[in-house]
Amino acid sequence: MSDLSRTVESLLFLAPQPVSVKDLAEAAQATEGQVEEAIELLREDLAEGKRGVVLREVGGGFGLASDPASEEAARRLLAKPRTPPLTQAQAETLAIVAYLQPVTRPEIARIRGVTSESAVASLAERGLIEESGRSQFGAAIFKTSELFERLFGLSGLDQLPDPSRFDPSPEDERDLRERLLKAGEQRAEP
Amino acid sequence: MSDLSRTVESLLFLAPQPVSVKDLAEAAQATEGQVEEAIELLREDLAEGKRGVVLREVGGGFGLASDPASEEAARRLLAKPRTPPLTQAQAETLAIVAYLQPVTRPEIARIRGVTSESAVASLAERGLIEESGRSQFGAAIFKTSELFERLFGLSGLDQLPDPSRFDPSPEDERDLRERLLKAGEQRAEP
Amino acid sequence: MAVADLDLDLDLDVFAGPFDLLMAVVLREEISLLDLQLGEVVVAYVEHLEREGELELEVATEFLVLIAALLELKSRLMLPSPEEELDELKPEEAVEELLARMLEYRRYRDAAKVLADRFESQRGYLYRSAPLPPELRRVAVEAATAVYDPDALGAALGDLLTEPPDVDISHIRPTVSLERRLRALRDVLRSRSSFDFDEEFGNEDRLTQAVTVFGLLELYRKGEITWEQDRAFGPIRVKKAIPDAIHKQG
Repeated sequence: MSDLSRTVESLLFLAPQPVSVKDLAEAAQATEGQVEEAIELLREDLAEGKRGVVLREVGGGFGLASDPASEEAARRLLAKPRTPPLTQAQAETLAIVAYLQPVTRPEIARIRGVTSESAVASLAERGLIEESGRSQFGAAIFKTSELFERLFGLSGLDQLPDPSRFDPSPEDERDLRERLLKAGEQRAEP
Repeated sequence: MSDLSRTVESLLFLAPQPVSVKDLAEAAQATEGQVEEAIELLREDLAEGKRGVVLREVGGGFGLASDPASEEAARRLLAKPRTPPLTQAQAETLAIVAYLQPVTRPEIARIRGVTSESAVASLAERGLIEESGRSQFGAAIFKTSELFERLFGLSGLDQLPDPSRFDPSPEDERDLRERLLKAGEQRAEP
Repeated sequence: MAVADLDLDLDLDVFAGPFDLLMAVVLREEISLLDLQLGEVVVAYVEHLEREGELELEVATEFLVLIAALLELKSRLMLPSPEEELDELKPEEAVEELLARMLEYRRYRDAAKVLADRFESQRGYLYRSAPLPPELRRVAVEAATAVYDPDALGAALGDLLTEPPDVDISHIRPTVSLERRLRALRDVLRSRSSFDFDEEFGNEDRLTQAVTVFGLLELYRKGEITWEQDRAFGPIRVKKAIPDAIHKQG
């Protein structure tokens, strides 16, 4: 292992947040290219299944995480219960914030068709979304947090699945339209 | 590397404090003998000079530490406080700790009316608050740090804005605590 | 599964028949949205859920989106903007509007599924959360300069000291239970055989009043009361039903 790889591993071990290549280069007094090479070496050593720690590219930088295989043992040791999965309302609200950010609460409500106060509050409490100012009408504006990217294993928001894959197929759309209209025609029949 | 060595490495990576062989064995559901063997393997891999992280035996337990060779780089990266704007949840949590310290986590949750895990965690991570022991019921107790006073430009806790500015003004600290709890309970009422 | 498949029969003032038919006739403007009490549709839906005893989540959310879309269209009809003529919403336009809303919602519902799965698959990775070693912490404190305003803490504490006004939380987390409103109604009826709704409950907040009206519907259904209202928005006179008409005491 090169000296620079060792330094980078040290820094990632100590840093409470993922660190960008740029910051790593500044701290290690190396070029970004050199840091990228060092990370490549680390990536091999810390590939999934090799050690108890894995290298992850998340939240706009690099970070170390424990191997998922030891999750249960870790929760026993740290007395940290598993966080509950996202509820349907939370997942929908999070999807809207993730794709439309920055987005206001009324807009979330408009899309979901129901007020989403409690989903917004619990996502904020979990640290997955955060307020980032107010709209001109005073509504709170939300965006996803750095923690969101970390917990979802995303190196950046551009790693979210392409939204076009959620476009309804023309068949679905036609089907829905026809069903709405067909019901009306039934009435026209005697 | 054996599965158990990987698990032990995971556990030492995550634990903020050194962990005893006994606790490691319980968490990993292995015998102490097996854990000692696993640690022997780790000791070779994580000997000084090999990686960015070294295995240390301290105070009756084992822990990981960063390689001392990277201290200068770590100082450049980490020895400047991170000071992003406080979110509402963080400001509220910090205000509770600042005015009522020492204060337990459940008390913070009762006053805010919501669990405050993520706000407490990020304030602790940034070094604004720190754990100062446990209550008789085992809850973590928090107080503000020296860094907190520096970042708020306070020469002491008596320099906090006087709560008597609020109307009706609380008479003393006990009164303040009671009134905060009362308002919190009303917020949390289903 | 779509809302159009929802097996919900309606018996409303202006319409009797299945829900999907109602949607269609509204879209074809055979019934004006202005005449349709959307609240009744919701009540019918809730009763339908009670009968079925199980909540088909997907249908329920689509139903809500649909009702919300109808409410928006209706409020647009009721409150035309000054420069705009009362908008004649053509059936095709209404279909397109509703479709657009439903499709938009579906898109995020599907994205939500992907995100929830991803959250699940990533939960095994745990990150370290430990204080910096003492030598680094010391430097951090020494390098710190004042960046935060202590008044922000004072303001946050002030917010926390403020006891929330009742009305405010009621729309965030409804605190009015139908059961308690039923009890309140029966309490009044124990001492009097009739009362005026506004005199009795006019001072309650809007949510409490609304739930009390639901309570009236429930008591009416059980045959415990009848009521009179001469004109829309006029006073409501609630009367205890004559005892032998009570066939089922709740």
